[in-house]
Amino acid sequence: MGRGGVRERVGAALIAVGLTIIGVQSAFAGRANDTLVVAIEGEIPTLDHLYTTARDTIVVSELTDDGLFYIDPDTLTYVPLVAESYVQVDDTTIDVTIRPGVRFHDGSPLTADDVVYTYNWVIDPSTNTNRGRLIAGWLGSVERTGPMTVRFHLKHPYPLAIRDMAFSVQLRKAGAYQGADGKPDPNAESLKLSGVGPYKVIDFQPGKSVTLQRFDDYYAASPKGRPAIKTIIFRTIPDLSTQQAELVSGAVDWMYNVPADVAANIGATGYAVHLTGPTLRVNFIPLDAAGFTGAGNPLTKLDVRRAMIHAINRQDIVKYLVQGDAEVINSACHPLQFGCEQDVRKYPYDPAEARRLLAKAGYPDGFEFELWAYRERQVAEAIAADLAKVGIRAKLRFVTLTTLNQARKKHRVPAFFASWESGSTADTATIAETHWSLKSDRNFSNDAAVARNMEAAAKTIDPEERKRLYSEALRRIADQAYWIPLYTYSQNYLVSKDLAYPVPKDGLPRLFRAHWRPAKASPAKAS
Amino acid sequence: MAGRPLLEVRNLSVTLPVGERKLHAVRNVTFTLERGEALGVVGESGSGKSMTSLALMNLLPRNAIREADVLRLGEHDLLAKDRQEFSRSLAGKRMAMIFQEPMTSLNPVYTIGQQIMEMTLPGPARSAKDIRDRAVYLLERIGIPDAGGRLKQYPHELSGGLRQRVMIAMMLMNEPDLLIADEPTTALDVTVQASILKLLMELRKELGMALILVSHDLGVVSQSMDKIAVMYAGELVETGPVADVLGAPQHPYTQGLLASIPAARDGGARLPSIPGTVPALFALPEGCVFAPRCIHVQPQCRTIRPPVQSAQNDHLYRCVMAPDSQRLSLAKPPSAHTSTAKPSPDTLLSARHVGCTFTIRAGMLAKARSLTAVDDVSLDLAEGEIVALVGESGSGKSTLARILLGLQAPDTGEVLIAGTPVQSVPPFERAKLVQPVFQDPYSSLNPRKTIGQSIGRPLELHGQDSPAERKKIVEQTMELVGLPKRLFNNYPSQLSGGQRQRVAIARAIILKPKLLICDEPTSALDVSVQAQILNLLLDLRDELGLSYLLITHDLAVVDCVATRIAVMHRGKIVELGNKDDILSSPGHPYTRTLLGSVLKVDMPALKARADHAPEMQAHTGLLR
Amino acid sequence: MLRYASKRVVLAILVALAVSFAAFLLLSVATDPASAIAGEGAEPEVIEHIREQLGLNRPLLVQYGSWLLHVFHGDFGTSYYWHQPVGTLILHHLPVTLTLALSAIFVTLIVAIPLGTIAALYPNSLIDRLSLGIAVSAQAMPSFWLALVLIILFGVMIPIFPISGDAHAWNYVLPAIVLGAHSVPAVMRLTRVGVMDVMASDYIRTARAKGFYGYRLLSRQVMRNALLPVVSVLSVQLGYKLGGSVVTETVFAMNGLGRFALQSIVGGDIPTVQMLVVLFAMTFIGLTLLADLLNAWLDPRIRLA
Amino acid sequence: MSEMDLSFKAAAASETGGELLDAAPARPKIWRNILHHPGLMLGLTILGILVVLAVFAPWISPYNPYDQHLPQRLLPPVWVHGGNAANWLGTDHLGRDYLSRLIYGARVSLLIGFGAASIGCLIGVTLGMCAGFFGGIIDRVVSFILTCQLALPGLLLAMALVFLIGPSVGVVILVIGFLHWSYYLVVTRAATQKIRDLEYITAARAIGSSRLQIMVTEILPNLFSEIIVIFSLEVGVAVLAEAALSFLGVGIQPPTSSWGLMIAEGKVSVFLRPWLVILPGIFIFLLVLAANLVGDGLRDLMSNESRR
Repeated sequence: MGRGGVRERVGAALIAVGLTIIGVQSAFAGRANDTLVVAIEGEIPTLDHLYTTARDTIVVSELTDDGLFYIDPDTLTYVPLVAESYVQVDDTTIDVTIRPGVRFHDGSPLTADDVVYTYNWVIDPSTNTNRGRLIAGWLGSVERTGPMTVRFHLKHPYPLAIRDMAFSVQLRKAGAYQGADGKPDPNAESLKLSGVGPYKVIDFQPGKSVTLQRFDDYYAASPKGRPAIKTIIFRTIPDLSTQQAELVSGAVDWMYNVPADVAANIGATGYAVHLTGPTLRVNFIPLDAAGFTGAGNPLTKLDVRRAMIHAINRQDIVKYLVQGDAEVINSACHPLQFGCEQDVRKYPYDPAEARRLLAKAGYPDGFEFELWAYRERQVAEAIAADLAKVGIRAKLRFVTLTTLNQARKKHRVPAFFASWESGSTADTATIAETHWSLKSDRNFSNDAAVARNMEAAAKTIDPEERKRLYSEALRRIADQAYWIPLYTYSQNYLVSKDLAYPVPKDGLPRLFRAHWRPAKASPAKAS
Repeated sequence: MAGRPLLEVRNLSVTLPVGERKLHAVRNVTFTLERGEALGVVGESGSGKSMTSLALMNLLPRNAIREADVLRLGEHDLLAKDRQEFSRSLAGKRMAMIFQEPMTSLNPVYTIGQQIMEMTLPGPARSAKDIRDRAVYLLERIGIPDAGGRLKQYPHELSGGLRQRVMIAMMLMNEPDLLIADEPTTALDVTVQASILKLLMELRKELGMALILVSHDLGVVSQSMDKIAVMYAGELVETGPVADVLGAPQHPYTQGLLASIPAARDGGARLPSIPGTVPALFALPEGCVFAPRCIHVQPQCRTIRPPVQSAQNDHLYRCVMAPDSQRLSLAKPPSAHTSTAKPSPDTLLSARHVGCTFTIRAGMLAKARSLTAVDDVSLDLAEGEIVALVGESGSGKSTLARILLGLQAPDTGEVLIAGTPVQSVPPFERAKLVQPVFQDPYSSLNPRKTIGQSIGRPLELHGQDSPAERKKIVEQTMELVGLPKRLFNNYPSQLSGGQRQRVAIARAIILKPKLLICDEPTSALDVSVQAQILNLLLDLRDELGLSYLLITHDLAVVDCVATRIAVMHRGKIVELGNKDDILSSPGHPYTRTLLGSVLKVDMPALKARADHAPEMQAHTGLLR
Repeated sequence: MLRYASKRVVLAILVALAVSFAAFLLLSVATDPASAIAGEGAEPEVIEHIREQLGLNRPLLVQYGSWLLHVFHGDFGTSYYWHQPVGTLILHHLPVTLTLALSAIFVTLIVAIPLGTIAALYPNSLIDRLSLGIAVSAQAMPSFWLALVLIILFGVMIPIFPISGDAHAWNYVLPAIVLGAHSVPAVMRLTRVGVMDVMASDYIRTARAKGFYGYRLLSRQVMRNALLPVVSVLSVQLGYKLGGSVVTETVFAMNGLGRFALQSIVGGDIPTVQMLVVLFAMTFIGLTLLADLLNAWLDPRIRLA
Repeated sequence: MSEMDLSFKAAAASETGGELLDAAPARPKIWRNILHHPGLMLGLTILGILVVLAVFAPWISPYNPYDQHLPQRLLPPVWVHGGNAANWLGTDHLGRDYLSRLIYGARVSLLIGFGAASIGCLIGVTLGMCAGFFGGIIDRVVSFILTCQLALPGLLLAMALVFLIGPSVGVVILVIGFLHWSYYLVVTRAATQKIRDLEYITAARAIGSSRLQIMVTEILPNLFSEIIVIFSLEVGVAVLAEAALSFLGVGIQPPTSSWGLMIAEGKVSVFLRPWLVILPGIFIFLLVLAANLVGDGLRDLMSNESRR
């Protein structure tokens, strides 16, 4: 056994030890034992989606909770889920019949009482659910009209009632929030959840991981269909390069929110499949037309705002930086959203026109302003560079979201790089309300007419009337260039080669539709 | 075996690389030592005496080069053993060594017991209990009270004297044939010094152990040794029985050393001192190494290396001059004028009932202890007078000095300088009245400032004169204290101890103060350099009309320069009076013990001992 | 001893107060907790309601005062973000950071002390220069860069160690190397200087005269004295590491105090940050006290001087 | 009687015959030592190159680091297939020339390194000297401030300052400087305590110099050797701190380029475009390495100097 022999043996032993460890790790994930490991960047603070808006909890909630209705990922229409059918009795009353055979994860059946309890809990101001204030805005009261039927009394005609029931209210068992000492305990469902969704929680490490398992008694008639994968593990890996390392080494099967270049590259190397899909998120820059940050500041001038839109080469930014299914937008909403008028004033990329308008507005050699941003640092830099070419010096201030909100509240932000997902809802109301109501600090135009239209459109359910109101408001917004409309956001996924994952139209991942590809060579039959 | 001496050293040389150059620290040292015999190796700092002892114990630094024709202890050839072998077989067993600094020579983190008992490993012959008993026996034999209890104590809990005794006990655990003591008493107080030497002599006789005592103090060597070896600049210039060498010194350097020891002098007479300083030998000298400083120098001294001549049987010296020719030891320094200036009646400094106590919070766990450093001291000093403040370390003399300098407020009493209380005098005024001179030449000058800057700083601070004028005054003052002008831009690190002390004195006198308070100004210097500094102080007194408060523990220095003496003991002045009365008939018992323990070169006693030859003491096997 | 400890307790309380107030002030100025809780897509009324509910509109002093009052009753408040009492949250994250910090210090010790000692015994030799070179390079590398390199080498190419997570022991190896490497140079230099000074001291010369040599001299006489200064530096280093290393915990996806502090600060989760800051203050003071006690135990001069 | 001092260089040279030593002042000796201290020379050369890069950036870098060419974004360096000769080291996410940004990055990193180290030095040395010299209450107050600073997370301070004053290199320097003065304090305080009781300080008081004068003229010059050593080490620490802050998104603001920010941006595609992280990493590595080599070299020099 020469000296060399010894070294080989030690080396081999080391590798063997390594493999056993890693072996344990990777066998854990992937098709072999029917476990889908999902890497997410943010932490899951609680299982109860009524009490958190953390970015990734919605993806978990799609698996563990069901609402009365459901947004179909392909058609983006509202489809009955736990509800079997509904009738719009009149402007302010909706009757809903509940589907029989729906069970909670602890086995008990779902009845009208559970629905009534959930909705009463949500609209009760003292329970502080994060969507409660909004639902209470339109929902007056809920009453049980039969063992499996309920009636909703609205305060005023509200077109998005069904959407809110689908997106904002996850059903809970009656008495779920009854604390041990009888007092209501909002945190009752945060650590162990009993939902009605296709997956039930078998292990939860706050901030670290959530392990879900297929709920065998899930009602067969559900439009979500019968989930194909047995176990899904959500692992919080805050660093994107670490996520890639885990993906490449086989310990992770699914990643989303991946920057376009990275996704394209890893896809090209064959380690994983790169999928892209549209989302309902749009990116834009509100300009301080109303002069909150200084009465006579340049952004209050219409010509200046128009010049700025002309100055930015949005086509190149989308083509090179955003890539994927992103496209330039001209109106202050997402083209797929109901009521999003596309026939509005357009501002093609024209630096000469921009300089002319600037001179006309009295700023021949440009001006300086602060452009705040909290995400997509490269796009913000590209925009700043384009503006600089026409003399507008954008001093970029890259801060955290909470700092931006604080500064905006104190009216120190002349313009900021904004992004809005409209709660994955294909209706202009979900973007209009928050940006144009005079009470919102995101409204930089203070335009009473636009505010009136937006509010009226959210108070009538007549589709034609809503379209007229929206198109009138959106044409004025584009004409007054209150916003620099940028582009729709494209979602990039990196998915294991063994996994088939249908991409949703609205960017909200539905992992219950994922299933393993039939293993070509491997003997094990895909279940 | 009986014929050959215990220790034989022939042509031992040590060279040290310093940067690119080579320092020949020790050259061709040859001597022998019989069993039970005591050899005193004497020389000023830099003479290579410690280097020789370290060479014997194989403790030279790694890059030092040790060569010798013969280096033998008993039947062990020291040259043949490498470090490992030497440490295992001889170090601490057949040969042992104690060092100068008792405060730092014991390992601070182990108890006394641990450090003593680790000398001998328990083995078949010796159980752990035997070792412990022997340790206790040795500690008691060395004169340490409550020896059993001491084993558990740590070094920092003992005084300097006690630690030195522990060192001796430790080194005797394995009954060595040879004990080398390198300046064992230099760092100790006079009274403790005497007892340690007495102890070494008794042990030598009891154990029949050979002893090499290295020291710069002729008094210490003359009182206790059989043979003496005088070294100068790395060479052995004279060896032989103590009585012969000291009684009738043949080599000019030995004669110069003996003459420059401060002893009783009348009034202002200057001390004879050997001019120049000890050279560092970076190149092998051709002629005699003492030639540059020798008053009998002849032309051939500079070219040919002097032969070794013999005055009597084993009294050898390396010099061209024939033995026994009566020679004038040192030229009489021109004593300019005996101090005619009678101390003028008006008092310059008067301290009334000065008292000061400290609260010491020593360790983290130790309770606060209050210590009275100065207890009701009253002292006057007239213009032109030199008052000596004598006392051992810890007697409060330095604290008193700081109070008199106005740097520390006394708890009780007050100090007046030229009539005004020192505390209320504004700093600049006070600076013109009194200035200090300190003991350690290393820490009394700022290492980062040149000599010119240090001396000129007081003028610069007081904002007098333009920079050019300041430079001129500084140069004048340097001249005054005997510093060559070319040292103006040098750093303290490039000067010798003596020169540095001259800079400190120059800084002190540049503001023309009336009183200098000198705290042990010469005790850190060599004998010859000491003499030069004392002469300088006397010159300055005559030229500038300065008066001194001289704080020292060295009675010889006091005897030489002081006009009045104040003896301090535990914070009190126990005796005050003019010099001659106190030295001749000390009143207070403490003064008597102080005077008694001074080790002087006592010529008559030496003569007497020289008559009966050192017979072989029977080797009393007391300690089997 | 009691007097000494009581002084420390007073200092601890003062620091805790000062630091928690500073943290509170900085956070309320720089972040808007309500919008953080409401989330990115929240409507303005929702944010306003949350602000009302948490009492963030009250004047700053009143808010801090009420927090202080609660603390005296032992209630450090619930996290805005996690809806759990802050105490349990920290206890949940503490073990990870504690294990990471201690294993990092272990790495530092087993690398720095031997290297430092060898460098001192053979000054300016090849080993001395080499070890200094390695140590300085480890420190010169940004920690997330070193972490990535280790992940790629030992996580992906030669899959010996798991890449991220803090489930079992193997997860702590790479992060400990990254965190430990950072303080190797400081400890190594101190050991080198310590050993050199001790080797040149009088009591080592005495030890040589007593027959100690080579390894026995080193282990018995030198090391115990040489490592005294290292103790206090280590306590400060441990303090830093117990503060959690944000970068290492982020890259290795470990649920330690470092990343938890980062989120709470960025998210404006005031009660959590205040509790964390008080905890860090206590840790530092505790560690310096520990260092003093350790020094006293090791060095009798300090204990009973 | 220091004759027994074991470090024979010191004893031999100073004690035995001062006259023989050449009387020239010490300065040229230091210069000769620097030349043959390999580590120090290497450190100084690297630092020199980086300073030259930073100062002459506009003339050295081939392109303006700020103009973007989106079509040519993420080009690999010339030695990787797909790279083109126009951009030797390729381009970044916005098509800006990577070599130019690296060169301009030197400016920011050096500015931050030396700026922050100086601020830290100023605070740390002043507090350290006062604490060491006066002791008592001042010493306790200083250690109170030190403990508070250690307990407060740096990120919190950085975020608040960036929010209040707005993002700029100046703020980052201020933040990092303010967070890294504890090392100075500890060392200065210990050194001052050692010097405070030496005799030349008492002599200085005796000639009437005030406490402040003593601190500035007598104590400070003796601290220079330690301060320089720490300063050079802190330059490295400051650059790494900036990289960490940029990594967490609170450091340098775009479009300025700093090595730390470039790593933070390039990190996400480390697997397939490793050069985006490796190139700035090497530069940071070289700067910090140089700073440490200079620091250690000076320490060796100073320690020999002071012991002589």
